[in-house]
Amino acid sequence: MTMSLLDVQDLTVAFTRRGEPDVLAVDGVSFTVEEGKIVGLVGESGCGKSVTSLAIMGLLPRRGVRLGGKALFEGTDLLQLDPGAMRDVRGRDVAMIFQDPLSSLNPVISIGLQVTEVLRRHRGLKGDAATREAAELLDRVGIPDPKRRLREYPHQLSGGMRQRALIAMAVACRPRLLIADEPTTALDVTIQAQILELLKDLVREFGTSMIMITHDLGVVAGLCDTVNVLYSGRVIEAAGRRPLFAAPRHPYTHGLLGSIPRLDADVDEALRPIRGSVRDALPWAKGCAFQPRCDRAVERCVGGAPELEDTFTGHLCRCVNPVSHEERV
Amino acid sequence: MIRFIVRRLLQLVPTMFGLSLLLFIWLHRLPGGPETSILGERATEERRAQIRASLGLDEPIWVQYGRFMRKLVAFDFGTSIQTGRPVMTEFGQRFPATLELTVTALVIAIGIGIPLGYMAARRRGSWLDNGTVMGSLLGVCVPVFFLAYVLKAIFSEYLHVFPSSGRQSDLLEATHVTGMFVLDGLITREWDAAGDALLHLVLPGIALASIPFAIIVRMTRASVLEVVGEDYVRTAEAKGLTERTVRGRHILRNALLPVATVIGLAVGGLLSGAVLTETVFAFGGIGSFLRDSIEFRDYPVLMGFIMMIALVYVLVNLAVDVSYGLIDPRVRVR
Amino acid sequence: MTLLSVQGLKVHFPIRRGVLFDRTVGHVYAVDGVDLEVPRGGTYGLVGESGCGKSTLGRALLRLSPVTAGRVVFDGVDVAALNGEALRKSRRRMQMIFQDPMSSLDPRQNVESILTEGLVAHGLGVNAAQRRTKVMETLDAVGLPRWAMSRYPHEFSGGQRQRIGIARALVLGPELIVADEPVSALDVSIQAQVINLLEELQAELGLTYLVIAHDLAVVKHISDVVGVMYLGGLVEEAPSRELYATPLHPYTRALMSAVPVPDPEVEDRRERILLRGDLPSPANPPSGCRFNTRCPWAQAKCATERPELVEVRPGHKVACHFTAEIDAGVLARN
Amino acid sequence: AESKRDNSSTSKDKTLVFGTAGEPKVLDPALATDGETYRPPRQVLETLIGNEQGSAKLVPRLAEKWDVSPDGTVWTFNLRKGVKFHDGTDFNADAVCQNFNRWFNFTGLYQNVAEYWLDTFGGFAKSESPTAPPSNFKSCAAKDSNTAVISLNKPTSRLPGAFTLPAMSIQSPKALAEYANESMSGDAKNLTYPKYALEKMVGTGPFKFVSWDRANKKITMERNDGYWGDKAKIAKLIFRAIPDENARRQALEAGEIQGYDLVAPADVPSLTSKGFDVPARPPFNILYLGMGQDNPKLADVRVRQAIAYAVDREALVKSKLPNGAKVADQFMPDSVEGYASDVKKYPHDVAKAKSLLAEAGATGVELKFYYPTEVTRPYMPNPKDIFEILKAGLEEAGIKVTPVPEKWSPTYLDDVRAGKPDLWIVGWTGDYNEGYNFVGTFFGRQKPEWSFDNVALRDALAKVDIEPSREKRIEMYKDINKQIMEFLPGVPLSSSPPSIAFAKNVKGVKPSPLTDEKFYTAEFTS
Amino acid sequence: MSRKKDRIDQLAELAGTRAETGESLWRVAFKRVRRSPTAIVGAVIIAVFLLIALLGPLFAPHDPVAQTWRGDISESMGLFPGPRSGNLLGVDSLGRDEFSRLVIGARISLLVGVLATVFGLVIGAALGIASGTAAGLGGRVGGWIDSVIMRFIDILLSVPGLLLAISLAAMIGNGLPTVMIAVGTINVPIFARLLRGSMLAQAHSDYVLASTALGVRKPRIVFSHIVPNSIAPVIVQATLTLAVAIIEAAGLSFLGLGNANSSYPEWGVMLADAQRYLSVAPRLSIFPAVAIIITALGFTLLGESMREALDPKLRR
Ligand SMILES: Nc1ncnc2c1ncn2[C@@H]1O[C@H](COP(=O)(O)OP(=O)(O)OP(=O)(O)O)[C@@H](O)[C@H]1O
Ligand SMILES: Nc1ncnc2c1ncn2[C@@H]1O[C@H](COP(=O)(O)OP(=O)(O)OP(=O)(O)O)[C@@H](O)[C@H]1O
Ligand SMILES: [Mg+2]
Ligand SMILES: [Mg+2]
Ligand code: NI
Repeated sequence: MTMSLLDVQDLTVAFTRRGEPDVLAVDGVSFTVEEGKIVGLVGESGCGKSVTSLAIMGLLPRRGVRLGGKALFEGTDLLQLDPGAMRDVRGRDVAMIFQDPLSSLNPVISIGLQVTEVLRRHRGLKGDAATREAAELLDRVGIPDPKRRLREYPHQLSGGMRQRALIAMAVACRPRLLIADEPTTALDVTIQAQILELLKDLVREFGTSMIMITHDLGVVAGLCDTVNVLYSGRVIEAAGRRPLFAAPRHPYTHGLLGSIPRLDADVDEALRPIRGSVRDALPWAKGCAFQPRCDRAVERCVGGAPELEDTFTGHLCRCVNPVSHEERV
Repeated sequence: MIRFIVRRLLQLVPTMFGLSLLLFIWLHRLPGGPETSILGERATEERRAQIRASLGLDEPIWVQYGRFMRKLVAFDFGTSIQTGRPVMTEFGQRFPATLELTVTALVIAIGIGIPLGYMAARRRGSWLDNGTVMGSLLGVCVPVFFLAYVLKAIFSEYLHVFPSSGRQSDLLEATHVTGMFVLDGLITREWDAAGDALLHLVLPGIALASIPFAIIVRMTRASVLEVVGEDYVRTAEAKGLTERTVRGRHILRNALLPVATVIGLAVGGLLSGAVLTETVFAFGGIGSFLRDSIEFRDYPVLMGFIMMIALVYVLVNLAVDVSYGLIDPRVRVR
Repeated sequence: MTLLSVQGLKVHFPIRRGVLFDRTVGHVYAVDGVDLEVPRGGTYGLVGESGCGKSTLGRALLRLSPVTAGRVVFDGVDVAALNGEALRKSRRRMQMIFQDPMSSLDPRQNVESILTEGLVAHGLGVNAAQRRTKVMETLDAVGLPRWAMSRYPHEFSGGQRQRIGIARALVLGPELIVADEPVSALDVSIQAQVINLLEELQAELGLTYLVIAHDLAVVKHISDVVGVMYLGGLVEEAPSRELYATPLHPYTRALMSAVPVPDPEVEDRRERILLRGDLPSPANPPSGCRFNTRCPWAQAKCATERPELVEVRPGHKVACHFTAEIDAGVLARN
Repeated sequence: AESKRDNSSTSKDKTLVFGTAGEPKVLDPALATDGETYRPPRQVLETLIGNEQGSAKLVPRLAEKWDVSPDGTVWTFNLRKGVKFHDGTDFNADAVCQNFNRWFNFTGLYQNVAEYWLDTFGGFAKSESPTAPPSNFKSCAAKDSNTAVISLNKPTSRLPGAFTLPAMSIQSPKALAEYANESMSGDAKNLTYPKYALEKMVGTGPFKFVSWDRANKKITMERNDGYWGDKAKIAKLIFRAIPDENARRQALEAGEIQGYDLVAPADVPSLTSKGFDVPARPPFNILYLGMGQDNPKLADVRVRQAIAYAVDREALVKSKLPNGAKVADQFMPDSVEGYASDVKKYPHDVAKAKSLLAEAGATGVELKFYYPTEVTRPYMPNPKDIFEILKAGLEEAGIKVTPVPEKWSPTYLDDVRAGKPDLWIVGWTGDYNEGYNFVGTFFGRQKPEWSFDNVALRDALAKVDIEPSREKRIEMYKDINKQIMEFLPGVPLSSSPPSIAFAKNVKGVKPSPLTDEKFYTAEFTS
Repeated sequence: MSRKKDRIDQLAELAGTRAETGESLWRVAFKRVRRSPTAIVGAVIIAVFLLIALLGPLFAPHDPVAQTWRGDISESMGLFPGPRSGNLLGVDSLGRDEFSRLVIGARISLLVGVLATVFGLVIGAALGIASGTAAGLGGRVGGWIDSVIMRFIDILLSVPGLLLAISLAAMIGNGLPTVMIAVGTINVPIFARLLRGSMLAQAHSDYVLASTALGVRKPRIVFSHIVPNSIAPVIVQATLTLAVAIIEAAGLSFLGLGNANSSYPEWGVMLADAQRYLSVAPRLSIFPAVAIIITALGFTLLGESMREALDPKLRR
């Protein structure tokens, strides 16, 4: 068996706070990322997508966080690395792009410095060489007139440009793994299309693997090789994108697909929303977290968490009463 | 940027004008006049009237104000009633002392406050954090004159390490160039004079610094806490930058922007705090002179000094804003 | 049958700058000549990129933004010309739903007070009891439990808050509702609930909607007619089914091709029209066709002449010089 | 490089730093009246007649001998020979007369600020105030180079005492001439002291003036090696102003200064116990409780007496005033010639106070009692506590007191002078040993603060003022004192000795009742 | 009551919501404040001192004004009886019981702090509201009014506070009202700016727009939406000002402008008066100083933790 690039096993993140019960933000998440593949993490706000990625990157605060499980990156457990070693890995082997391109750039430092500091840190480039390389990077991510942009500050760039600059920083060291946390959510669709296209190109060009975090099923459908659907801190369904969209098994995934207005759907087709909101969740210990909102809920949903089971080849689902193959969207 | 500065400077004109008018009316409505102080306890009413007349204080207030403004145009604040010397001379002689003291206090407050505030924020919730916050709060709560007394009792009377009053040892005949004694000592290479002046600055500096120190510590802490949670710090961490780069370039640089503003505002507090501190430490700056001037009803000095202080204060804040603009490019384009 | 008719609406925000006194040095052409008509009981959807002036247009309709030029005829009355009390009275018939359900609700008001405020302002409902009944009916209508009345906004989930916002708009019994991105701040699963609610309410109460969104799929789903906005102006307007089937304007085409569809089959097949660059600044719009800087089919003429919005098919209007050529595929992309 | 620093070991080369409560106003003592202004001239300049160190007795200074004509109008001074001013010019009768003529010929604002000249001679050559009486000064003539003759129009009780005042110090005519054509006022509506008064002080005294560092409130003087008398035992003398009382004490304890004035009474025992030398000056002052008779209740002498009986002066002296303070029973201390031991006394007696009040039908009177804040005067170390004690006594006797605290200068002084208070506390330190300097100052002319017109008292004072015979004057003062204490315009409270403190190793400064301490006798021991 | 609660729970379940009991923002903030140890320390301190201030006469063993032990005092001999039976903390320079004076003094000191703050707050808030309203809602004229007020505030702000206080005191005479007005005046510009700033921020918020869209009249919008939502930072500031006010009042007393008016005790005056006995009876300074410091600390702690609780940025 060949080793996966990243193997996340039973990742658990709990936020502890004095005088309050722990918040289990991520509750035993496992997935793997193969070399050169794009893995999607989808789910609604607060389901633990960002926390998962931050845990892998070692960016969670040290205080008040309890970590469990493993994140094996080429065999080394990133969670066990000491902070110094982790700093060497970050930005070089594993890089990350964040959601809000404006707030993710330091407003008082020029774009140039922000790009070159990575080059300097991990590739040991200095002075002119770093600047030249930075300009090339900007050019690669499609920023016109890179020389001038290097001297500019984030607020002088448009949203799309900023995200491109962030991507340039992330890919500066040709990382093995790129984690993109909702990289296009803050952008307009036309810009989103550009960015997604760029990411696809880069991944192909550099042979980088990618974890794509998003709540937009449409983005996942067009980009990812495998998709993990998260709900309340757990993976509730995982499959290759075609099987997943063709036959979602979990009622949540199913419901989600039903509630999205589709451009290609007929105007009169009504939306079938899921009841309630994400806040109405059961603690996993007491049963299926989705149970309070689930139309297919049965007795067995309450009492204990259902297991993530392989329904048929490669399609995992955590449900005692999954949607059968026939009742598809 | 230039336009911004020019604009602010132009705005200064009506503000100063308003201040002068307000001050003038206000000061001249104080009961009593300078004649009591000039003449002493035995003066007769007649002679007091003569003094008032010769000072022009018997004229209607707008006439007096007009005269004041006419001279002010030539930057002439008149002559101190107390000392009979031009107000600007008095200011020029005394301001260096206050400047020296204020700068010392600022250096103490900033030099200790910012690192401490940073460390407190980074170890939020630790004993260092709690201790720092508590300590800084305590710093604000101790009346300056009492703090001054305690400092002197410990360091001058008991330990004899720092002098308790004055600006330089009386036994020293140092050459003075700028009026800032430490600087003078350095310029003239009279190292012992500089050292001596520095020692004299320590206690008043600490006493004066207590409040800005507390403000700076708390502001730094809050600001660092805020910046640490910002996305761009996370980005910097994600880039795998060294801790030093993250701290210096990404956290402090941003966190210190609001601190700078607070420091600018604290200058006002320092200038007025100097009144008390200079009195208690017999430190010959504008503060103690101003205090005497109120007693003396030395209108020209009061007008001149307060307006100069206000000007200094406004200019310092303008400088802070400008430097803010230099550091923060977002403000630059306006 | 037309309830709302907008003619030549312009909203320009002055850019003021100056050394001492602010002068107007330019304008942000947020909305620059928009004509549209909404029939009673219909839904008009407005899409466009961020900053193209959708919200400004929506607000201008309700006179929440100043109107620079043009007419906003609501039920025969030019709202743009109203002022003072007449304007305030007219607001009862036109309401708004905001994007961010949290920030558009006063955190210190409980739901009842939020809902009665408008009633009080317009003197609707004779007494508190009547108003209360009205409020309860409205809560029922938007699917909120009655106990919500005594709660505060922060106690609700995003979807529920948006329902409160809708209830607030509904309670006055308006005829027109402008919904500015009513679902874009909501979770995917909640969006559908709110969209359905809006549709139900329309069916029940015969409301007229102007729905603003940047999500083309949402707009298309909810609207009868969709207007595509680009940099302050409409570039295409068509019944929603027709728009999807035959987008004519290059911008609309690009937009359509960019919207991801949660279906790998569709995604894999789709051909993307990628636009160059970003939306130009509305303060400095390009000459001629506003879209010419990013248009894949742009010709020399496009940079000089601004195309009119013309009806090319029944109910389908486009503002492009080369509609026919592009549609026929004779014009090559550059 | 090193700056010059005094680290010599012998007293002769050492610098003495003395902490004062304030800075002088000017350097020319003729233009001021206050003690802080006089302190430096007392070291640098000299008067014709001096005070014996440590007392108010007149002794020869620049004049070896002086005579007055029997009618008291011609004063002849035999001047000391071989005296030189600090600028090297000779001191002689010409110099004396040039000084007197300068004062006599003051014009403009000088006429207003030359207080002591006015007080002594009543006017100038050309008085600019239309209401001013003609000057009593007639002329000064140099009979020969060592004999100066000053003639008056009529005798005055102020002389010869006034000749000891620093205001009448003889300064170098050469130095004065350098600045001769300067007027007092710089430009219109700006009071500008003449440059001379701001930067020069050239006399004959044991110290030479070196500099006045205003920014640091420091006056530096150095030994005059050409002094005619005993040369100073220290090389340099510095007066440094430290306004805060505690700061002065702390500076002394920290060793930064070697002495300071206006020691708080409470600090005396602790300083003494730490080995500091804290001598008290012989009391030469009076603190009194003033009573404004424009309040009809206070116009009744029985009410005034009741107040005198009500206040507990013994307690005041015992608990608040320094060692050596005495309860005052008349308006001059017992060391002044003319003090009468048999005046009417008003011991603390609440019952008597109450009955007097009842008799006068003044039960439940309410009086506005003004007192100054933030000030320490030699005769009044802690006005607020003094007020509290007086108030307690008055309230005990059933008099209601409305306290009105005011800043000493200018509000308190102005209000007292304007006659606003019913009761107030203020005092006087004598300028020289002459009864008129006390009682004459208080009651010699009608004042709004007292607002009474006691013709008999006024006449008696006018008479004693022009009586040339000292013996006769003394008897007259005794009568006047008795008269005053019967009339009881106010209640004399105390005479107290203000203290002055010195470091352990400083000796030789004799505390003077007139605060006329000379520092040339100061020396460092070991 | 309980029936209603039951129904709420039922409905909540129906609607798929967990029932949360109604909580206003203030309550949430209060809860957060309650969890912070500094806030508790602060609140306890304030409570204790408030209690002392209110019930002072019950605690005080002696008349704070009576110079009962004056005979025991002699400055010239350094006699200042310290703690002894009957006088827990000794007697002051006039033979009055120090403990009783401290206890009774709490009353005036707190009153000075509170009234000074209220004075500053009222005037500052009035200016701030006027200016904020003018800037936020009024057109050209509004902008003009706003500028005028802000220039005035600038002027006030540029004059050193203590000088302002000293000259104010010189104008209206010594006494408690002076101290309160002076200290209050120093704080006027702070309150005004703070309120104006947060009002401007609120004026552009969506819910104000929403109210306008509802046809609510402008004055009502200002007073029932903008002002209440802007007031939180001002209240926090007021708590902090209370601490500063007590200290500033003490500073003024030190300069001789305080409540010299009466023998009635006030900490600032007690501290100032005791300065002259620092070398002989330091306790006379230390007791009031400590009282001032602790009280000020109490307010500061509470204010700071309130600020943290209400500051959305620091919430985590
Ligand atoms: N520092 C923290 N302390 C406590 N709880 C936290 C913290 N960070 C995140 N959480 C909680 O962890 C859960 C998961 O958060 P996470 O940010 O991973 O969600 P997400 O899926 O990324 O959502 P979104 O789509 O909004 O970004 C949430 O319930 C959140 O409240
Ligand atoms: N009050 C204002 N003053 C000046 N410019 C404004 C103002 N309001 C909006 N604008 C500008 O007008 C343009 C259009 O803004 P608008 O908010 O209408 O865009 P939008 O289409 O709603 O964008 P979004 O999708 O981001 O909400 C923007 O460039 C914006 O900066
Ligand atoms: Mg996230
Ligand atoms: Mg918008
Ligand atoms: Ni529909």
